[in-house]
Amino acid sequence: MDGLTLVGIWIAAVLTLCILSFLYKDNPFYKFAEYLFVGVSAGFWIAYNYHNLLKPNLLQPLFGAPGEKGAFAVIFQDGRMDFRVLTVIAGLLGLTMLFRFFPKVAWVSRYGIAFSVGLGAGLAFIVYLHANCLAQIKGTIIPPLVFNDGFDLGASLANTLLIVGVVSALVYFYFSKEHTGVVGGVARLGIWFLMVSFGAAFGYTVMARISLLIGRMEFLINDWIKGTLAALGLL
Amino acid sequence: MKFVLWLADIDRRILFLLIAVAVVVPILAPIGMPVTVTPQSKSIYDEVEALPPGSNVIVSFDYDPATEPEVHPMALSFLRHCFEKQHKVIIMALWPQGAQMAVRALAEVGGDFDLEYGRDYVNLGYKPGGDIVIKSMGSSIWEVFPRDMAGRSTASLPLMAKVQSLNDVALVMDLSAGDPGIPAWVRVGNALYHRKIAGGSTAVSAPQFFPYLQTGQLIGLLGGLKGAAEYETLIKYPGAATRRMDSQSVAHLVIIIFIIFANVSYFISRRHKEGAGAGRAAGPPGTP
Amino acid sequence: MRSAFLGVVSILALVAAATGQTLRAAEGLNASDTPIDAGGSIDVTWQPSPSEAAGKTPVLGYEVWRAERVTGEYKKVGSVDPGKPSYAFTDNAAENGVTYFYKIRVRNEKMSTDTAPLGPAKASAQWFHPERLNMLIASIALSAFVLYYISQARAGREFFIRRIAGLEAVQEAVGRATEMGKPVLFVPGIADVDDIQTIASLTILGRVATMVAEYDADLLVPCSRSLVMSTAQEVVKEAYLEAGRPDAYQRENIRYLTDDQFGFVAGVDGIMIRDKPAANFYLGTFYAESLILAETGHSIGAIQIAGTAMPSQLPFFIAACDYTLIGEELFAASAYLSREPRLLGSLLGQDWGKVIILVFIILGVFTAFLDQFGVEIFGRSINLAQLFDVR
Amino acid sequence: MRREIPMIVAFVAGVIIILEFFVPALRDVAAGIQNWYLVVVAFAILVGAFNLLRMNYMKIRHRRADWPYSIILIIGLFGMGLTGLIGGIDADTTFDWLFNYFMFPMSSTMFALLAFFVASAAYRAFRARTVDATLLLAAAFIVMLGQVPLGSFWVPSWWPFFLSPAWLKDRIMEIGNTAGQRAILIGASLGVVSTSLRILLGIERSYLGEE
Repeated sequence: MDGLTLVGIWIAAVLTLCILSFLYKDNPFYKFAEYLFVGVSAGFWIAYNYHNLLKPNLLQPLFGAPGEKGAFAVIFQDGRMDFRVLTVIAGLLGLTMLFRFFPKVAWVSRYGIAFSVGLGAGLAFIVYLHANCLAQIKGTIIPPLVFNDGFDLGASLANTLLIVGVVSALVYFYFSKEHTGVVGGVARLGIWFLMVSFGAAFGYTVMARISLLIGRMEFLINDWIKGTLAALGLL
Repeated sequence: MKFVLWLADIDRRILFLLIAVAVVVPILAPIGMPVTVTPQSKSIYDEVEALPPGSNVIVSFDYDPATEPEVHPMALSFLRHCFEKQHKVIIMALWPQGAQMAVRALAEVGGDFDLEYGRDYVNLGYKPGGDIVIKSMGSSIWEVFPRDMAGRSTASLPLMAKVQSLNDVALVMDLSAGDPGIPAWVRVGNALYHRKIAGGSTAVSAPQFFPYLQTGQLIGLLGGLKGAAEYETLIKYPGAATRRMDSQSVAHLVIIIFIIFANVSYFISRRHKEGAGAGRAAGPPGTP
Repeated sequence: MRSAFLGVVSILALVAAATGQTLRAAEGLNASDTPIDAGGSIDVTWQPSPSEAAGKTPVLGYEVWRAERVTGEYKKVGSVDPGKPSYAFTDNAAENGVTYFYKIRVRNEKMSTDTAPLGPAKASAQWFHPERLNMLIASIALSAFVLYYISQARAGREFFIRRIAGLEAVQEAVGRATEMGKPVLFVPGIADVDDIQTIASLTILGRVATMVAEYDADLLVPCSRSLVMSTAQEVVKEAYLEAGRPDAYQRENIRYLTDDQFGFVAGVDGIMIRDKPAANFYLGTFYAESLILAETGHSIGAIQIAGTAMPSQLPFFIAACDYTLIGEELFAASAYLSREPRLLGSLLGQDWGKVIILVFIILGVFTAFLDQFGVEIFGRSINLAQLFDVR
Repeated sequence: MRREIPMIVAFVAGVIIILEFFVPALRDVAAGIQNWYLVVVAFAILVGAFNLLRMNYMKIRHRRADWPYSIILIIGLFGMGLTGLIGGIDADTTFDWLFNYFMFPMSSTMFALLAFFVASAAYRAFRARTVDATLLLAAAFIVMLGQVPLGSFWVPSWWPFFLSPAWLKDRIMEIGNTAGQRAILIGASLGVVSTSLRILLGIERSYLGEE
């Protein structure tokens, strides 16, 4: 292990312990890590967005990349039309966001916001209707009594329960009727299915969460403590 | 009675401490609990066993350091199994950091076998685009990955000379921590090119892939750390996942015991003093 | 064309025979516009040269050549490796509306043989995706329901809406915070404004902010996206204006922390533990951070109201919060809180959508059952599931 | 006018995206404007960063509680941001090193806090107070038991397979979990579709703020 890595591991270990200390109670070590984390991660995403969004989606199409002419060069030097020049509109929409710095004209930023919201609404309309609605309906249209070379009791029970579960839980989401009488009874069954589903998902996720902690603890024990001892020649 | 009430409203930091102990002790002193193997893991193992030696297998590394504890052990034991059966392994990544994870995995496993780069395995590196990458691999892998991770021409590698498109691949193993990952391979690799797809995923994502198992779009699935430990058991090479399962078992046990305590104390305290349940009603709210 | 093809082949065959070798041309060449695309591409397909299977000299590959006139100058546009039962190549360099002619050249180490040119083929963009007709019908039907009931609402029709416990509690939570002299915390999720759950959340924020303004409490809104922060500022300012208290609006209480998921949680946890809000709202898109927020919020004794349509996070909110809006309830919330007829109307449209879906599921289940025994109508399977297949 | 034109912008952007699903010919147009969105996001983050800086600068200037920590935040912001902007963000850069040893450990430890919080939430919530709570508790209990080797340890050989935790867990996940999640997905999709529609038609416009 080289010196720089060892320094890095010590920093990582100290920061890990700072965050863990939050479990006991709020304290200056957590506060230190918290402020550092917010700052560092905000800086991270600024640099990331510049390199992964702004550069490839705005700067390079207009001004060119190494070995590739940008739209401006094509238009003004070669005299040909280049549709990448439309990216200018994106730049303008982006610039409207900067008007938020000045409260008097902050409303200009609504162009950027409205564009983003509209785009998201269009995309959500299609994506949700497709993947979460039609595909899920299709998955529920299954035979309640299954015959594969004779009656299959196990599969039939599973399918019937699934169908009853989906239908009753959907009734729970019915808003324009009071949940009384038959509708109320079915909705009640729906809630039970929802509760089983939540309990199951909770129980199932416990393992993934414990795994994360194992990862951190192994880092502290193996990389930090054992690593340092090994670097000092004690292990 | 006092104890019961204390237990019902215990300081959660005591619980935190017990969880920490439950996780740390088995790391320091492994117990070695046996792992039962589920059919969905066994079917991946059986598939690799059944392939004729020298078959081409793609391993797609679609995870990053954040999910390393769960997914990386799967990569290690799957690679180990492939190399044992002398299959040819083609590594690729749909996640930016996946290719690095593959380099680490090869460093950890490769030493135990007599392997030659380009003949026994290749690392094609990362390619952004998810579905589109897989779709293009259906017509030509050489075009999607003109060069391998080290910058060598893909077509010139002896192993890849025989693998021109997905049609030349016997099995795809996707080690996935999210999107793009298993769904992309199922949608494109299986639906369009009829390749056999196996998957390994984090425990959080695993339930959403069960329907694919039902329909046979996935031949098998390793779910979370448990799935990784199962594969280690199958290839008889217990490693990190089996060790970590000890921590899992103990931590689960702690939580289960506490749930039992909570209910016992809840019932005793309720009988003792009607309606004196500890804490605020935290049951399933929002419902009548 | 066919005679020309035979002619070329026979001449080449003669030449080859004279030199003692043969390499026969590829067969069954076909070129046509790529179906269902945005134009700019032509699919070229062919069968292997008979020499590929039989030949002693291995075939090295096939080349696709293209010209704009049948007798024009041919240029190579691509190549394909041998060894397949049939070949397909997509020429992505075609311009829409231009006529193209193609020929395939097969090569071995010694020679190459061309097919006769084939054409003309034209690339074009398609204006409808026929396999998505079902999505179109579903979109139109659902939109029609929603718009019909919105118009009914505008015309003055009254709608009933069932009780949603989580929303009844909003007023109580804000009131309690005011009594205790503590702030109200509102977290609008960690997704950006292009996520509809965020928009639903910001609409509810408007209602909550009006209540807060009326009660004269403090409202803290930490955001993990700049666009969400900007939008939230607009929404809250408007709410304070509506409540007649524009002077009480404090822009700096609606603040950005970081785009990073866990960096954001670290920051919000800090705010909770130090400002000790008495009412916490978590509404919108949440991922793993849901439980970190809810458990920290519980430890400071706040009333917590959560709502999300993320199925993976609902269990944690259910377990750790006092009230949870489940899935669609999040989208019903703005209608419920405002009682605005147009919003209530669209809710009724959604309900009719559900009725139709239930009818299809129940009928579909019968057809799926009958389908097992091969019941058909007009020679087609009656299983309704196929109607919901979208490509 | 301050609201009408933005509403038209939203409408046009959304409708193009919806149409593109049905009209293959619009592919390039739709892809183009989706890229524009990324540019808007990239600009917007500057607004956020400025807000963060301003808040913390004010805190330092007015010596409000915890102001020294704000200095650390600003150092972190500039340190990480400038390193990445100037030196690049690829593997083996300084940025990468800072990510590996500063940001990653904090991020994954914050994430790992969940291991503790699932325990405390389970302890508090999983009490058999009502039928609903009991179902929640029972499902979670069985699934947790079926997840770990320990769950199948004690099961004697005569025990019927359909009462073993591992078998029950698989069925609960397969049936109960799927049914509940599916109903949520279908219901929520209707909510999303109708909200999208209201946004595109300008019925829902609270996001635009005051007149």
